[in-house]
Order: sequence, then structure tokens, then C-alpha cells
Amino acid sequence: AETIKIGNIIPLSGPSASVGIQGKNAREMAVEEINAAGGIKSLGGAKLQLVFSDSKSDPTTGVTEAERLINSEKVHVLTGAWNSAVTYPVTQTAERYGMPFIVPVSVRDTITERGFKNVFRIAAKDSWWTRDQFKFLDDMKKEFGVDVKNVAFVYENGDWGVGFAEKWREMAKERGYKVVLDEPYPSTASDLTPVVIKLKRSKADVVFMTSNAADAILLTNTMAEMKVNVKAIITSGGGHADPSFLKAAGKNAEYIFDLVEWEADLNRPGLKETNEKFTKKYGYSLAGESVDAYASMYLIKDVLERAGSTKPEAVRKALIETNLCGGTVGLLAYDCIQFDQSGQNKNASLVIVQIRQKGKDMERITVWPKNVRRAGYTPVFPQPNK
Amino acid sequence: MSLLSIDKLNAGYGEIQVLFDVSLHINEGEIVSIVGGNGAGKSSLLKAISGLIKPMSGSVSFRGENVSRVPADEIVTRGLVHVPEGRRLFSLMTVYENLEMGAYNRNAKANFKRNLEEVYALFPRLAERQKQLACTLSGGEQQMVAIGRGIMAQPKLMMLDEPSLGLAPVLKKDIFAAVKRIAIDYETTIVLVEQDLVNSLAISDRAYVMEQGQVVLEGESQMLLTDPHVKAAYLGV
Amino acid sequence: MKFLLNQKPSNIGIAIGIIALLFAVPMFVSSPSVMQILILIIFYAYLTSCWNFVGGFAGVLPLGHSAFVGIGAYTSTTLYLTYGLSPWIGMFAGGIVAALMGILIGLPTLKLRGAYFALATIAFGEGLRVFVENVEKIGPLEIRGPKGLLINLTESSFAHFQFMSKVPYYYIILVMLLLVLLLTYIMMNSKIGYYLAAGGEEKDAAEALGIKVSRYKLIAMIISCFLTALGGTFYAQLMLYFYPKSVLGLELSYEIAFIALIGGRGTILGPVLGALLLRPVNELTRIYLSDSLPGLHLIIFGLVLIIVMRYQPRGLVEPVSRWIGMLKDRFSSKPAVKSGEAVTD
Amino acid sequence: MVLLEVNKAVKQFSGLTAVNNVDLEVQEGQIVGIIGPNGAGKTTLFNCIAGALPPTSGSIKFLGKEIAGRKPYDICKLGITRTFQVVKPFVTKTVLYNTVVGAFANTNRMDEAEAKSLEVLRMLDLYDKRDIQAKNLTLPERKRLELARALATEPKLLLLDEVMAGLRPSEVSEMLPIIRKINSVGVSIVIVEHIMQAIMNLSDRVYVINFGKKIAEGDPHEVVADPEVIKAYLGDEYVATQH
Amino acid sequence: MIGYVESVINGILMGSIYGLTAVGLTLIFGVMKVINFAHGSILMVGMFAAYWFVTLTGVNPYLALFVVVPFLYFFGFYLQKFVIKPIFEAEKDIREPITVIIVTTGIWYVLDNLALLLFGAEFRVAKTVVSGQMLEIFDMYFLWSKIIGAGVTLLLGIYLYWFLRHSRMGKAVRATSLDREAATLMGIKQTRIYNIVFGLGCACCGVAACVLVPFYYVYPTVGVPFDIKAFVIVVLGGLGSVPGAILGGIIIGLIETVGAQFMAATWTEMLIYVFFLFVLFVKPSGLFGLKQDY
Ligand SMILES: Nc1ncnc2c1ncn2[C@@H]1O[C@H](COP(=O)(O)OP(=O)(O)OP(=O)(O)O)[C@@H](O)[C@H]1O
Ligand SMILES: Nc1ncnc2c1ncn2[C@@H]1O[C@H](COP(=O)(O)OP(=O)(O)OP(=O)(O)O)[C@@H](O)[C@H]1O
Ligand SMILES: [Mg+2]
Ligand SMILES: [Mg+2]
Repeated sequence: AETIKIGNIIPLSGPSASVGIQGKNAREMAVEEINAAGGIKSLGGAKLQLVFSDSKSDPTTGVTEAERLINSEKVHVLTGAWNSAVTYPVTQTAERYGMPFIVPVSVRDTITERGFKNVFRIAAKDSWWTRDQFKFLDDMKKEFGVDVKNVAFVYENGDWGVGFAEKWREMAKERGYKVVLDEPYPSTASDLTPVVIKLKRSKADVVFMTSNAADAILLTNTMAEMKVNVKAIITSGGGHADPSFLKAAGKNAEYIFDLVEWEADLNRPGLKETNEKFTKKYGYSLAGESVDAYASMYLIKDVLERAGSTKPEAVRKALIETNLCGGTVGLLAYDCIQFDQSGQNKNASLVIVQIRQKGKDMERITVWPKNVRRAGYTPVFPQPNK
Repeated sequence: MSLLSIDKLNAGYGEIQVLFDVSLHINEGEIVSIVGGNGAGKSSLLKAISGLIKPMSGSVSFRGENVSRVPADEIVTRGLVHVPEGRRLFSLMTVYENLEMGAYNRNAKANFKRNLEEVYALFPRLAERQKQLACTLSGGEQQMVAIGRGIMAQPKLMMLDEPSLGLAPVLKKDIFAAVKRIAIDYETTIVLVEQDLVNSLAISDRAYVMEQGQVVLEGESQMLLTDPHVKAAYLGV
Repeated sequence: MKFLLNQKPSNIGIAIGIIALLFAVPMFVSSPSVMQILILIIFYAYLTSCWNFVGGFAGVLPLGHSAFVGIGAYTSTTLYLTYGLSPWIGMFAGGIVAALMGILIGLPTLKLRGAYFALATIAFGEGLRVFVENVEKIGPLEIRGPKGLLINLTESSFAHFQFMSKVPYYYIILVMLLLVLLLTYIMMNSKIGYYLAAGGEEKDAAEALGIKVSRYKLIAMIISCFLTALGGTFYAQLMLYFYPKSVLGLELSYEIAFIALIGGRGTILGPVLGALLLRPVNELTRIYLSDSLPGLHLIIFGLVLIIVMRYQPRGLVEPVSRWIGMLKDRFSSKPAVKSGEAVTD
Repeated sequence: MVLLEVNKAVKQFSGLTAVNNVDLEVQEGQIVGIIGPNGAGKTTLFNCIAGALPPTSGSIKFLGKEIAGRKPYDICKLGITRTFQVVKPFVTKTVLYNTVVGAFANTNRMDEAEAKSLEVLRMLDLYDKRDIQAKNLTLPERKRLELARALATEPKLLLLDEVMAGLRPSEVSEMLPIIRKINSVGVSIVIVEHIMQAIMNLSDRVYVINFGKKIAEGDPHEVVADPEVIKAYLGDEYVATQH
Repeated sequence: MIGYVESVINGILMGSIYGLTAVGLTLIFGVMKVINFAHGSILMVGMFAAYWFVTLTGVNPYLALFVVVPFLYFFGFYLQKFVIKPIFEAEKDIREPITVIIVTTGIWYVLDNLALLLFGAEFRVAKTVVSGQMLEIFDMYFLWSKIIGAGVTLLLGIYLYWFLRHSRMGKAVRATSLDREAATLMGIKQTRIYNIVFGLGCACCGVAACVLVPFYYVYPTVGVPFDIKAFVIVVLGGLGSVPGAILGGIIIGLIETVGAQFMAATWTEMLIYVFFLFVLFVKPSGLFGLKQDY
């Protein structure tokens, strides 16, 4: 049988190498499983073959790689590219060549808002993230009867953080919060003490944060050291969801509320087994990014089965008609993958976890939405003073 | 036995050969002049002896040992010191520090104080300017430091490359006198490369004449002064 | 311009042959991805040749040249997005802005020597990047901070500087490169070139000979910045998306300088040779190695840098011109030798 | 006509007065010699005239125009070119390249600059070395190159700082007619030299400087007989060998 | 008000640590006239060494100084001896050998990515007895590890100043930096001096690494932001000047920390560059630099 090539453009070196490698491992595990289970049956048991290329988090490289994957490697479908800044121009290239492009994660809204016919995103977009952070805050205020007046925004000054902050501002205005600090910082900063001093003096009740791994660690540790007391810290995945963050920040990270797409303690069929298998294989646990990458391979399998062809038009048609529920994608936080007009997975939803100490280690416990909250756990809100 | 003897030395820069089969010897306690026109290879000869350029063939032996493969810094320690053309002071260091560097090699360290006093006695101007940066000295002052630095190394054999270059007549005389005194007081053997034939031959015992990378003439200094060829070519008489 | 004609006929012949060959490339290469790689090689050769005016001839080492690529890209694109101004016109606007910026930065820094200048330009480049990342709007012009600018897809259109095929991009950048090389050649053989070289080597001596060194350096800077910015517009139109780190980053600045140094700075062919070596090494190692061991391809890239400098400290231009010389000897002496060969055979 | 007129020039370095109230006058067509012990301030005076250092006070007039404190390139444009005691050739460039840089002072055309260069190189006996890189020259050759390069700018006034240092007497004798020839085509010259043979032969007028101050001035033969000059500069021996 | 005092002190503390990270760079430049682009990577190597030492033995983190500093000294010594020296020899007559810059960049790529291969892209934080320990005065908080770091910087600065000004070896180092050939003629072994200086420069990175590890994270490209900062610092202070580097670091730390109280942290980054260019305008040789060097 023929093999079907899947091109993947992800950052394998440079500043985002860590997530890139997670995504690579997840894809490899999924493809192994799919091939072991007999490949694509409607294509005579065709096997999937992964082709990876390193974007170095650099758009130029991403585009060059996309051109190469499409024209020289002759891949049948593309996935990528994690960094919104790379995904952006790469979807354009895909569009030009009519190549189906699946975006497991890359949150910027506009990626699916440019009227492209070949771009399909599994993950939620950033307006949904910020919306859910404020919804969560509303729910917590109600649940615990706590008032919140002052909010602070602290975010890395890349397109991701700045994009989030724009939405936060709108949302805070709608809900009548007073923004006492609106502080972008360079994510390569070697010292964030100045930001923390400012935060401390700002008398914020709740801090919203968007950070990459390094700065998340610095901020969290410095905030604990300088005894910054707030009612809650609400973060946006990314650095705060990075496996090395919990290890590096340790107890200082306790009580943080982190918004993510997925969490290992979700009560979902098959999740535990898959996560155990992954952890055994690669030495660390699945995370939102890697789950989406994992699911993207099963999505491709499903699409190819239904398309019965590798022709782009057929694949695209099958993608539009996707209604992939249960099975191995059941480990997602929601039930089915379905795309709307723009190519956005309309079911993509988010959960909030709280970080707590468990023995010597830190643990992430799902708390929101309430219907998926871990049984028997009551969130700590507001967090105790330091 | 000679202190320094050179046998059939060939040397140059990269591909370009500038010394051809040079042989000469220097006896202990002598002052020997090396004279010759511009580009004759005098400076190159000194460089080859002190290890700054590596010979292509031939041997240089100093105190009975072949030093043609010994690195330049090691040769200094053995007592062979080269005071190069063009002064080459450490511009951003003081006069004192320059002299200190002269005494860097381990033999000279012990007698640092005594040698320093000698140098200051020889060139009182340097004592005045101890703390001045070398780059701000006038040409003549710099030349004094360069020679002083050579003395500080307490050499067995000192090779001076054009020490009187650019010096006022009154100083020139002093420099030659100083060279002579160094030779006597310190029992230092001296190789002197000079354009000022009259003065250098006056203080030296023997001399070699170089032309186009070869030794063309050698002999007692006084004899050379009267040699018709030397007279015509170097004294312009 | 007489010296252009004073060249030996064989040299002119070779040059024309190579240029003809370059123009014919699209007839043989159909794959857009290969074209893309070729375009990028030429693009980098172009940027490096522009860099060469300052870095090669004025005797200093600028390490912040991506700033001018960025100025070019941002100027033409914001004008295009806000006023619909054709990028072709915006390109020259960008060039002018870059030239003005070049004067601003050149006035204080061109007096500096060696390492100071290099580090000052790094700081300037980084400062500009930080600035752009912090700015949403300048007057009516959308800068959009770290989010970058996106040019909407249109059909192939010369006025919009957008083409579905890679071929037009190839020809545009090729012509740009050839023009810059010609300009370099003319300059090297003129008073400005001589004055720049002299000022770069011994400033005091040059000034004593009546050369206002800082002024000539500034002229070189203006030319260099202007041309570099044109390249920025080209890049923007080729990629249709860019953001501060991609056009204003240090990495781009370093790469430009490395290409020049590996190829041979201060020579006409150096930038081209450097780009011909470094770009493919960069691409190939990434393609073939990045999915086996992360980072291995960059280790190899690093080793290539070290090895080339170890064995060709003056850049590739030296051995290459030796080979060309040898080849030329072979060819030109062919007819004479031919009969002899026949006999010995 | 007075070409250069230095009036009460003073140059101080932190604490040290290197040039102290020096007056100097150069007539058109003259060769003026400056002598003085090492460290007397001769090079510093040149630096002030040529603009490499601004004088602390005093006036320097060239063709009636005040030039004190102006930049070296402007002063060169006015017609004063100097050579450096510590030579500064463009070492990685050829001899011809070096002089062409100088020759561009008066033309923008390559061919003219080259023609001028070849002319001075011939005159200074460097023609055969024109394609050699300057770093491969010997010191005296470099000194001649320094002179050639300065000459290529076609100056009205040439400041020569020890261009003959390191030459043997016979070579000095060869240089003398060259300098006289330069002078004869209308270039005025100020020359600093320790080689008395040259000073005596060339100068129309000699200034003697000691500790930054002018101690004597006048006809060369008068000056060398001045007891103060003998004491400070020449030494008794010089007098003895000359007479 | 108290916020400003706290900022000023924190700025000085962090600034002196920045200065510390730049000292090695300025030292190497001062003698070899080479900008060591691998500087940040060497800091990274030191941080990994300190991290592993502290994590594996669990001892007081400052004991790592006794292991990491000698380790980096020899690392630098042999790096210069085997990798950089041959290139230097080819560029003997050039004052600022630019090819060496490329070589150090090559070393940078190799080291950073080797670390990625060996240790992965993970961020690591060493848990030590001093980590997170604060000095609290009037509601102002200062991290002990930064205070110790500033102290170490001061001591190292004094030591290096003494070493270069007054020790025999230090003078030989300066002599070599001024005229390599003449130094050889004094019996100073030039290549050995270079090895030593490169080793010392790297050892300074080792000191900085040990100071950083108790409160900072470690990962393969951790050196890059410090690198650029160090470039700015050494030029501000005057290339080749040790006190200049430390003072430059403190200025940067102050701008960063105090400036951030008046504007967004991203703008202080910008302010640093503006200030930098301003200093170049008015005093091109930097605060402590020698005129001859620019
Ligand atoms: N670094 C160098 N590279 C190449 N050739 C050189 C170098 N130094 C000197 N030469 C050449 O070697 C030859 C001899 O030069 P050298 O300096 O030894 O002469 P010299 O007798 O000392 O002359 P002078 O009286 O001018 O000092 C000259 O032809 C010179 O051009
Ligand atoms: N930049 C400077 N800083 C401090 N002192 C200086 C500087 N330049 C020169 N001097 C001092 O000024 C005095 C005059 O120096 P100058 O070089 O003018 O002497 P000179 O007459 O040319 O001597 P020579 O004949 O030896 O070349 C010297 O004592 C010197 O040390
Ligand atoms: Mg000589
Ligand atoms: Mg002088």
C-alpha cells in the first residue's frame, strides 16, 4: 500500500524547542498506533509517514519549509506550526497550493479568520481563552461570595501576550473592573523584580498573566519571594503549563489558576492509559499542546478514511464534514471535533486547573467548568496570604 | 669558543627569502657592528636569531646550544635579548612598567632594583618620567626606554637594532657611550645594527657588512673604516 | 566609467556568460521550493552586498543591519496597507527613511572604531526592534507591535508586487543583486572607494591627506542603508507577513555579517560566495538533521563557521578566485597547447 | 610672500607645556628647518599646524587665513600636507594605491590620479615597487612612501617629520636633490630632522627649539655656531668634527 | 516612596550581577581585542555545571565556586588553546581579528545546541538553602542570593583590578595586549597569556554562574539575553575596563528597575538602548574606556 506523508512544521530548536519536541513525540506515538492498527483501511491499509521540519520559530524558515514539504516532499497534508507568527504565513503558503493545513495549536484568532479554505484549527482561539478566564472569575466570585475590584494584567510582549491583553482590556471594561496595572514585559528579561515591585504596589486583587516558561518561573518565584498578596492569579497556559514550570517554581506556584485546553486529571475515557503510555515512553506527561498534536493525527486518519483519497479536494471536503467523536480523541476535554465555516473547531473548550501541593510535588487539579471539577475538590479562592 | 655562532642561515618571510647562507660568530665580551644598506637584511638577521622568524635552514647556536628551533620567549630567558627596530614600547604602560616588563624573564627578576638604578643613572630623563605613559614620550625618550628595557633583561648578549635612529646629535653621542658602558660594566656582549657607521664602528671591535641578505665583508672595525668599498658605499665619501 | 571597458575581454565574457546562465535558471527549475531557496540565496547575497558598502569598504563591522531591512519592510507595507500605495513606490520611501536613519545613527557611531562600532550597531538594531515591538501605531500608520504586518493575498499583480509564481520574484531580486554588484564595482574603482579604504585603515594618515573620513563613511552608510531597505520591501512582498523578530532581529543581522565574512568582506564576489555556502548549509542541515536530533544541525552550522575561518580566514573569495584564475589560464592557453597535446597523445 | 605664520603657539598636555610660545614664519618657496633635542616639541608643533591637535592658544595663519584648531582634512585641502614621524602607510594596500589616495585630493578621475602617482613614485624611486603591499616595505622605503603620498596631494606647504631618519649617509645624499627638486617646483617645505647634513644642506632658515621654546633662529651656519644650540642640541663633538 | 528605595537597591544588586556577567567579556576583549560571542554560552556551561553540582551534592550553592570556577578556567584555557589559537595565528598582524568573532559565534552555536542535545530544552531551577531567602527591612524585600552576588562582584572586581594593575602576570597580560611581538621579546609567552586570559574570562563567567544559579533558572540558551546585556554593559563602561563593566552593569540594573516604576518594563529595555547611544555620542570611549581604544 502507499504511504501517506504528513508534513509537520514545528519549532525543534531555538526558544520554543521544548513545546516543539513535545508535539513531535505526541505525533509519533499517534502515528505508530495508527499504523500498528492497520493504517488507513479505505486506502488499502496505507501507512502514515511523518516528515518533520524545524521552523526555528522563524517565519521565513517556516515558509521555506512549507514550500519544500509541499513541492519536494510531496506531503499530502500539513500540520503546524505552534508559533502564531509562523502559522500565519505558512497557512498562506498552504492556501496558495491548496494544501490542507491542520493547526493543532496556534491561538491567534485571525489564523482562521482570513477566509482561507484549507486551514483547520483544533485548538481554541485566543478570544475564547480570555473570555473563559473572565467567565471563570465570575463563577468564582459567585461561588465564594468574594468581591473583586482591581485587576492587573502582566504579559509577555510577544504577539501572544499582547493579543491576550487587548481582549482582557475589553472584557475588564465590560465587567467594570478597574485595571490597576497593565504591564507588558520582554519575555527575554533576565530580571522581573521591577515588574513584581510594581505589581505589589498596585494593590491588585486578581492578576491575569500570559507568560512563556522562563518568565513564568521568574515571575512566580519573585512574587513569592517579595510576598505579593493577591486573591487569585489567573494564567493562560503556555509557560505556566510547561512541565518544567511546576518543577522549577515548586511551592511558589501553589494556588495559581491556569487556563488550559486539557489536563491529565480530566475524567475522560482512555485518557489515563494514553497518558501512562506516553509518560513511559518519553519521561514526561502529556499536556494541552501534545494532546492536540496527538488528536490531530487521529483527525487525519479519520479524514483520510472518509475521503478514501489523498486528493486535496477530497481531503478538504472530508475535513469540512468532520464529526469525530469518542474513540481515541475522547481524551480531549470535549466530545467531538467539528469545524465551523472558518475552519475553527467549534467544540474546542477550555478548562481551568488549580495548582496545589501534593506531598513533595505539585499537582494540577481541574476546577472549572464545575461539571468537570475533580470530585471532592474545593478550589482555594481567594488564596491565603503569604 | 664563541658565544653566538651562526652557520649557513637561510630565512625569510613566508615564501620570500631574505637571508642567504649567513654565517658569523660573536665572541664573549665583544661589541660587533652589523652594517649594510636598507633592506640588506640586518633586522631580519636579528629576528632570525631571536626567534621572531623561523629559519628555513642553517643553525644558530648560543652558548653552545642550537637555538634555531627554540621559541622567542624562551631565548630571552637564556640571556639573548633583542631590542627591536622602531622601539616597540608598551604604549599604554608607564615608563616604569615598561622597564619592569624588560625584567620579566626569571634571571633578571632578582637584580631588578640594581638594574633599574643603573638605567636611571644612564638616562636621568627616564627617572623624571617614570609615571608617564610611554605613548606620550618623544621619540628620543622612547628610544631610551627601549634600550633601558633591554638592559633590564640583564642579557648575556644584547642585540640593538638602530638605537640611534631619530636621536638628536647630542643624544646620539650619549647612546653610543651608553652602549659602550653597558658592554663594559655588565660584561654584556653586544651586537649593534647601525646606519651611523662612524659612531658604531668607533665603539665596536669587529663588524660585518651585509648586502642583499648576505655577509659580504667582515673584519676589525678600524680596518673597515678605511676600506674603500665601505667608504664609497656607506660614508658617501 | 572607462575602467568598465578596460577589462580584459575574457573577464567580460565570463561575466556575461554567468549572467545569461542566471537568467536562464527558471527555464530549468520548475519546483517552487527550489526557486524559493534560490531566491533566498540571492536575497541574502543582495543584503550582504549592501552591507559590504559599510562593512567591507569602510573598515567597520556593522552588526545591526537588519534594522534597515525592517525599516524597508515596515515603511512600504504600512504605506501599502494604509494608503494603498504601490510597494514599488513604498520601496523607495523605505529607502529614504532608512538612509535618514543611517545618517542619524552614523553620525555618532561612525567615529567609533572596531568593536565599539560593532556593539553600538547591535544596540541600535535591538533598540529599534524593542521600539517597534512596543508601538501599535505611528500617526495613521499601523505598526501593530509584536503582532507584525500581514499583506493580503491578491492575484498576481505587478502594481501590488505580488505574484503567484516564484519566477518574477527571482528576476526582481536577481536584477537588484546585479545592480548592486555593478555599483560596488564602480565604487571600488573610484575616489570614494579609495577614500573609504584609506579611512578604514589609517584614519590619521587619511585625514592628513585631506580625507574627511567620517563624511565618506557616512556616504557609504547612506548608500548601504538605502539599498538594504529596498531588500526589506522585497522580503515583505515575498513572505507577505513579517513581524519585528523576523525583519529586525539580531539573527538576521548576524547572518548578513557572517555571509560577508565567510565569503570575503570588501570584495565584490564575497557576499555571493558566502550566501552560496551558508544558505544551503543552513537549509540542508535543517532539512536532513532537524528531526533526528534537535540542535544537531546548528552544531554543524557552527562547525562550518569555525572550519571555514580556520582554513580561509580571508573568506572563500581567495581560493575561488585562484581556481577561476587557473581555469582561465587553462582555457585561454588551450588553442596553443592543443597541437602539442595531440603530438604527445 | 608669507605662507605660514605661527604666532605665540602654545600646546599643553596635562601639566606639560610641549610647545611654549613659538613663533615661526615660512616664506613662499623657502625650506625651513626645525631642530631641537628629543622631546623638544617639534612633532607637537607639526601636529598643531596640520590640525592633528588643536593648539591650546596662539594663532596659526596660512596664506593669511587663521587655521588654528581646524581639522586636518580641511588644512590639507588648503594646501598643507604633513608626513608622520611614525609612518602610517595603508599597509594592506599597494604602494600605488597609497599614492593614488593622496592624488585624489586634486582630482576625481582615476586616470589623472594614477598618472600623478606614477610621476611621484618615479621621482622617489619607488616606481618598481608600485605593486608591492606597503607592509612589505622596509622602514626607509616606508618613509619615502610617506613622502610620495604627501607629494601626490600637490601641497603648497609640505611638513616633513624625520623622513630621512634611518638612511645611511650616502642615501641621505641621494635624498637631498629630490627634496630640492620638490622645492624648486614651488612647494615650500618645513623639515624636522636630526641629520645635520640634511638640515645644513637644505634649509634657508633654521629654528631651534628646546623644551618647547624657540632658542635660536636664523641662517643655518649662524645657528650651529650658537653656543646655546651647541650645548642643548649638537654637543661639543659635532662642532669638533665639523671644523 | 518606599517602592522607589526598594527599586534603587534592587537595581544596584541585580545591576552588579549584570556587571559580573560582563567582566569576563571585557577582560578578554581588553587583551585579545576579540569580542567573545560565545560569552553567554560559556556562562550557560557554568550554570549547568553549578546546577548539577548543587543538585547532585545538595551542598551550599556557593561551594560550587570551588568546582565551577576552576572547571571553567580550564575549559576556557583549552578552548583558546585548541580552537581559537590557530585562527589567531593566521590573523597575527591584525589588531582586531574579526574572523575570531565568527569562530566564537561558531562555538556559541555548538555549545548551546550541544546543551540542548544533552540536557533537553527543559528549564531547571536548583533548590538550595539560600533560594528564596529574603532580607526584609521596612516592608522592603531583598533576595539574599542577590546581596551575596553583589558582594562577590565587588570582591572579584577588586581582585581583577589588583591583578591587572599590580601583579607581574597582570602586567604581562597588559603588555601582551599592547604589543604582542614586543612582549615576546621580553620573554612573555604570548600564547600562554592568551590561554590564561581566555581561561580567566571564562572563570569570571563561572563566578557569575554560581551567583546566578541559586535564584535563576538554567536552560540551553540561558546565555543569550545575558550576552546582549553584557555587550551593552562593556561598551558603556569602556571596553577592556573591569571597573567600567561593573559600573555599567549597575547603571543598566538601575535603569531597568527604577525606570520600570515610571513606565512599562518593555520601555525600560528601549531606554537602555537610548541611554547607550547617548553615552556613545558624548563619550565614545565609554565611561572608563581609553581614547586609544575606540
Ligand atoms: N614582514 C615582512 N614581510 C615580508 N618581507 C619583509 C618583512 N620585513 C622585511 N621584509 C623584507 O626583507 C628584506 C630585508 O629587510 P630588513 O628589515 O631585514 O632590512 P634591514 O637591513 O634591516 O634594512 P633597514 O636598514 O631598512 O632597516 C627587505 O627586502 C624587506 O622588504
Ligand atoms: N599626547 C601627549 N600627552 C602628553 N605628553 C605628550 C603628548 N605628546 C607629546 N608629549 C610630550 O611633549 C613633549 C614633546 O614631544 P614631541 O613628540 O613634540 O617631541 P619632538 O620634538 O618631536 O621629539 P623627537 O625629536 O624625539 O621626535 C615630549 O616631552 C612628550 O613626552
Ligand atoms: Mg632594519
Ligand atoms: Mg618628533
